[in-house]
Amino acid sequence: MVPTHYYLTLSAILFGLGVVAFIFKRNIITIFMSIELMLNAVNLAFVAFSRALNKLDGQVFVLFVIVVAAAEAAVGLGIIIMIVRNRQTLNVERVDLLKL
Amino acid sequence: MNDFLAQHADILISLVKIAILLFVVLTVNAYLTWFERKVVAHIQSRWGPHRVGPHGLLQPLADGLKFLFKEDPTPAGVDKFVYYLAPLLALALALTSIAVIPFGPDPLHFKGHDIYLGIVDLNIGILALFAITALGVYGVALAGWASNSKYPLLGGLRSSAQMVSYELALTMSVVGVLLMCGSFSLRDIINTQAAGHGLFGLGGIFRWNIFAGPFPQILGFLCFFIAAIAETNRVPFDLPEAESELVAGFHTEYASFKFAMFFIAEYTSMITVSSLCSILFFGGWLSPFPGSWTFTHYLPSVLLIPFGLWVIWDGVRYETIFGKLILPGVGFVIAALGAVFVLFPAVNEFIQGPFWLLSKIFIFLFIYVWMRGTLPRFRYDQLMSFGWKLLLPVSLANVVITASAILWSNR
Amino acid sequence: MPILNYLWIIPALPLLGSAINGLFGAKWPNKIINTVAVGSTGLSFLAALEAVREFTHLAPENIPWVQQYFTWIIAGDFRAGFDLQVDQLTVVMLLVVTGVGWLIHIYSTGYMAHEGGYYRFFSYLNLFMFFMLILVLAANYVLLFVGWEGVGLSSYLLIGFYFLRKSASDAGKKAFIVNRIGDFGFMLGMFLLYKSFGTLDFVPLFAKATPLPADVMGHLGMFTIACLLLFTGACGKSAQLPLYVWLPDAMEGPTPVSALIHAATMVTAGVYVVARSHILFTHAPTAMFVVAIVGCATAFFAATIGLVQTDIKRVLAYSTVSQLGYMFLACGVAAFSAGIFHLMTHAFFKALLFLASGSVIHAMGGEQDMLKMGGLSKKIRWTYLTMLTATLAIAGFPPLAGFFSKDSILLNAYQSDRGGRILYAFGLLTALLTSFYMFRLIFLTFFGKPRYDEHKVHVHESPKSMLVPLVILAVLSIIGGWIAAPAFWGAPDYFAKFLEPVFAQGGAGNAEAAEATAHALETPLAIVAVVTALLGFAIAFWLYLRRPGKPEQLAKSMRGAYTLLLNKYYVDEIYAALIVKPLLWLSTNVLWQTVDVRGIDGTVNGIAEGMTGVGDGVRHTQSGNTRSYAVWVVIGAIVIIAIIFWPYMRPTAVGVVR
Amino acid sequence: MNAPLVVFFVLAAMCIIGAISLILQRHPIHSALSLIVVMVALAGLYLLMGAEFVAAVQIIVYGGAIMVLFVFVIMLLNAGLEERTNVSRLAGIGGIPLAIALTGFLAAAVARSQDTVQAAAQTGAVAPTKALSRLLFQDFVYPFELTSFLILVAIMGALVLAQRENR
Repeated sequence: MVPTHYYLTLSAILFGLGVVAFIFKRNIITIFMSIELMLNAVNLAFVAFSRALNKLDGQVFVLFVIVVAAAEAAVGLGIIIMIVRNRQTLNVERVDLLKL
Repeated sequence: MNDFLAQHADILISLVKIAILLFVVLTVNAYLTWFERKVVAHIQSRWGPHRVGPHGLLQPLADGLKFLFKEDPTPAGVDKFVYYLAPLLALALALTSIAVIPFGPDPLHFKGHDIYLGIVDLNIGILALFAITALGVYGVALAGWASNSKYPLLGGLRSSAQMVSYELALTMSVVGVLLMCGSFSLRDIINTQAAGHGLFGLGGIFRWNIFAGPFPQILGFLCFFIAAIAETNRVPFDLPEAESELVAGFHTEYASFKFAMFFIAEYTSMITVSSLCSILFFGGWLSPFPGSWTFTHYLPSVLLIPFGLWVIWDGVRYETIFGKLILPGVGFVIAALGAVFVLFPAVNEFIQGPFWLLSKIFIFLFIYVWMRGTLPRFRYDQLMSFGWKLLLPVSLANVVITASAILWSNR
Repeated sequence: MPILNYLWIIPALPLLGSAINGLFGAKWPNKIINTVAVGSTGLSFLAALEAVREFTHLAPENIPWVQQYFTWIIAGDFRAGFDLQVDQLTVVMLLVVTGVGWLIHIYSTGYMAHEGGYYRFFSYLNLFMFFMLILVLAANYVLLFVGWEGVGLSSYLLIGFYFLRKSASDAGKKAFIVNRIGDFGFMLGMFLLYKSFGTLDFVPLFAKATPLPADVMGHLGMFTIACLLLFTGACGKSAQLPLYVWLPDAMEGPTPVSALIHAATMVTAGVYVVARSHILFTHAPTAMFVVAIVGCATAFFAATIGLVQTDIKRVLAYSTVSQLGYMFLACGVAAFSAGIFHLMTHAFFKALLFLASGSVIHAMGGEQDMLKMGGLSKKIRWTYLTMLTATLAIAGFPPLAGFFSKDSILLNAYQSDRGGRILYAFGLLTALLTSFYMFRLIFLTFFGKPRYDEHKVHVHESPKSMLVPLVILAVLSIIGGWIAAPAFWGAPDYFAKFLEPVFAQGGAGNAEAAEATAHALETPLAIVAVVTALLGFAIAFWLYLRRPGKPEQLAKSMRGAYTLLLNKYYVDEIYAALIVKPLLWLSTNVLWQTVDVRGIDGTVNGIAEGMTGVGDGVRHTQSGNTRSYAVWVVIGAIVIIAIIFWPYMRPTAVGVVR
Repeated sequence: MNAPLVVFFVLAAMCIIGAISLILQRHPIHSALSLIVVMVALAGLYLLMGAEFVAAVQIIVYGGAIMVLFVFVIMLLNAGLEERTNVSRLAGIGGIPLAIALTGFLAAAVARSQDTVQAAAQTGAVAPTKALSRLLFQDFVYPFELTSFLILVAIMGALVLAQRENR
């Protein structure tokens, strides 16, 4: 049996790495991925708790999170496509104007 | 040594099972290519492979050798890692998906171990299968992207879009079956089909999900089969590798063994899909006849012995010496198998399940080949609109109807 | 008793008519609008008649008859309900309002036939009827105040009916604003009453008030203050000094409006309120005295102004003010029934006068200046006769209505123990003036040779719809007073008898006291009054028919007085100088320039500028660089987590972390 | 060192390595692949915790749909290597310490919370999919329907965003 706080620590570490990626990547798509990474870390925590407390609500929440992530990916990637169409770049540091 | 074996017997057994399954699957793949070429040839009124070995039976070996020893160029400017990863991914996933399929009902008893046919029996088998299929996209997509060439890229784009959109229909069309069987485990699904209440209260074939009440899954089956064909990039959905448009699609830049991997992956997934079809909708290893008709248990031998005799006769009057030597032997083996089944009832009982399952799989494979030989290819927009506007709604409707039918039946 | 249980029908009918006309009337032909307006008021008149019939059959213990329909306001222990009440006083008012109102509606259909906004006019008129009926039927001060404000509103709307004419809209505003002053006092009065009695419903309030000791003369007790405040409101509504200034200007409205609102009904609301709360007044002799003084003063004052006015309607307006003064004089000397009596008769003949003058104006094609009239008696005979009747009535010639009412007022004034003689003297003087300027009006309008261009103006008699009400009112103003006539030959005065249950409960002892000396004084005083009236007639006759040039000479000879009167004692100018100008200055220089511009705007702008400054500083954090934003997000997350896990982060807890 | 623990550490190592390589890789595709590794490993962890359904959904939706979408977009936009610009000084200076601080906070919180959570941890049971679905469709049915609306809106938004305005 793996103690719960192992999972929690792992999820904390993953989250931290996600934050690092979130800050240090310049490519919009990658930044988006790092957000997904953070979401996954949170999911891990959810599942760990649901196992620890022996209640399924955590897993239900994971499902919701996944759904939201899917929706977010659809819209976000649409936005990214628009950005690239208008700015011809994926580098967030080059996309710092409100309008062209 | 022995005690180690004793301790980790289950691990050992599964290893052995894996090895055997691998061998069988690969061989079947090889001969599937031969079979396909033959059938398509006869559809197009040709002879097909006829030179290498009698009836070209050794053609697959020749192809295999060619794949192995052919030069393997790596195009310039490809992303090496991904370029090598893609075919491995494809093949690995395809082979993994076979692992969850159970091939027979009752286990072999060997030194006090029950050895089931089939490597693992997950209680989320079908979900696992879908998970693996879902990942299957990457093989194609990455291959297309990594080749750093335009036709593969187009092929990769097309395939990723196509697979993602048909995966929905695939999953949805199965939900009906899951509702009726109430389990993710393939074994349970088959068993419920044995027990379920059949159409017109009849037994046997009428208890299979395709016919069984409360709502026959014919719609579900059609959606599933079409979507599955699309998933496996077969005609008429083979746009990722459309020769006439994209040279060879995503594997244009692949040669020799890496190409072979894609090839094997494709045929393996064909087998997987066929077995899924037969398990989900056609009662897996169940016999189409009512259990009371025990005489049908002799059907395998009744089929095998005449076939073997025919092969012998055919070999005897075959023109090449080689053929005269080989074919009678093969025929004898087949006939002997039939004889064994007749003589040993235990063996006969044991092989009933596998026999039916394999024959169903064989029929579906034949349908695959048949379609390949006859149907034209979709246009890309047609493909998309078909998938989204027809297949998905129909399978959703199927889910709704099935659910309400079940509710209505056990109210 | 059906209608008494459904009293609300009486006001509801005009409201319905008003709503229908106001909402849908715009496209309709005049006929339909007439039907709706006149029909609704007529029906409510019939309903009122029926109500009175049933009222007469009521057992005395059921009077006053109060109906509670629904609770309108309820706050703490304060309840103001939509309660209607009927007693003798209400009956009189009800009949006057609905009856005269109905006649005037009929008259208006003829008078307004060629005006624009026909439906609008009748919608307003019906609305006025509704509010007036609420006012007279109300069973508590709050609902009464609703009607009070409502009639103010409708009068505002109707004065400004020709709102394209600036003078009209100004007059409307003036009326409204001046009334606000009075209403303010009225509200304060209500608050004080509620504070001291805990209710504003008439019946319990008066019941509580009756046993209390009255304030002593010249001492400001609660009663006195409350009554004075209420009286302020009455002054506003009933155009008494010093708040009368709006009424003359109100003549900008159509003549039927002047007749209905500014002569017959609304302006008498003040008198009604004073009479209604007579119990309070009888407990406040000081207030009573004030009322008497103000009434008397107003009567005389307005009459003097009326002497020299040349605009026919203005003459009538000032006459109205002075007659209202009479009524207050009556109330002031505790002769409430006399006041109400005069209210009724005045409603008849003053409405008649206005309507007749309206008919004259109609005939003259909109001309209102008497100096441009003359010799109309032949051309418009009916108008002439009716108007003559009204004049005789108001001048106090027996046996017309005005004679009896005015006579009883003077009698009561004479009898009153505080300065009675002086009040009487002024009353008599006013009577003289009244008869003078009324006959002056008649002579200028109907006699002498025409002073207008015969070719331009072709004089014509008014249509039936206008004449019929005139005739009816004429008849009323002849016989209207006879119900009080028997007082002369000692028989009881029916009107006073009828109202007695209302006013007796105040324990107004002087009513009985009067009885004794009444008969002794009755005849001589009456004779004096008649003589006065005749005198006024004679002067007018002499000045305006015998010696037509004389008035100018007079005016020249005493120019100062003449111009003073002609400019109405410069009251408007004085008000402008004393009140309006300072107010304007205050609001312009202090409130606007200092408080608003410097203070409020300054604060707002200052804040805005401060924000701008802050923004300039903080702006640089918004570099538009997403990565920096990411860092900010992270910082925020850290802060939040730090807050949440603070208990865990305490050094004591650190030891446990392994 | 029992078998689940071994599996856990293997999978955890996969996760962390994948995440790190997500950061280090310069090409979006490689980052995507690393992320896929992380997700698959997470699915393994879910299986280890007995959340089979969640594991399957994790792979099907995340691995099979969302990440495919990412890869698809990367291929569509033909994204090249990432250019390491350094416009944001704030990120350059504050990035690492902040991230470490955040992780530290979280880890500390977890460590403190362990003994409380630990108590219940032993009774960690396998989640039967039936129970899960019952929960999902009975207790959480309204949120569930809301998510369907969310999806609908997201689809429309994606369409509006991605379609070329044909002028």
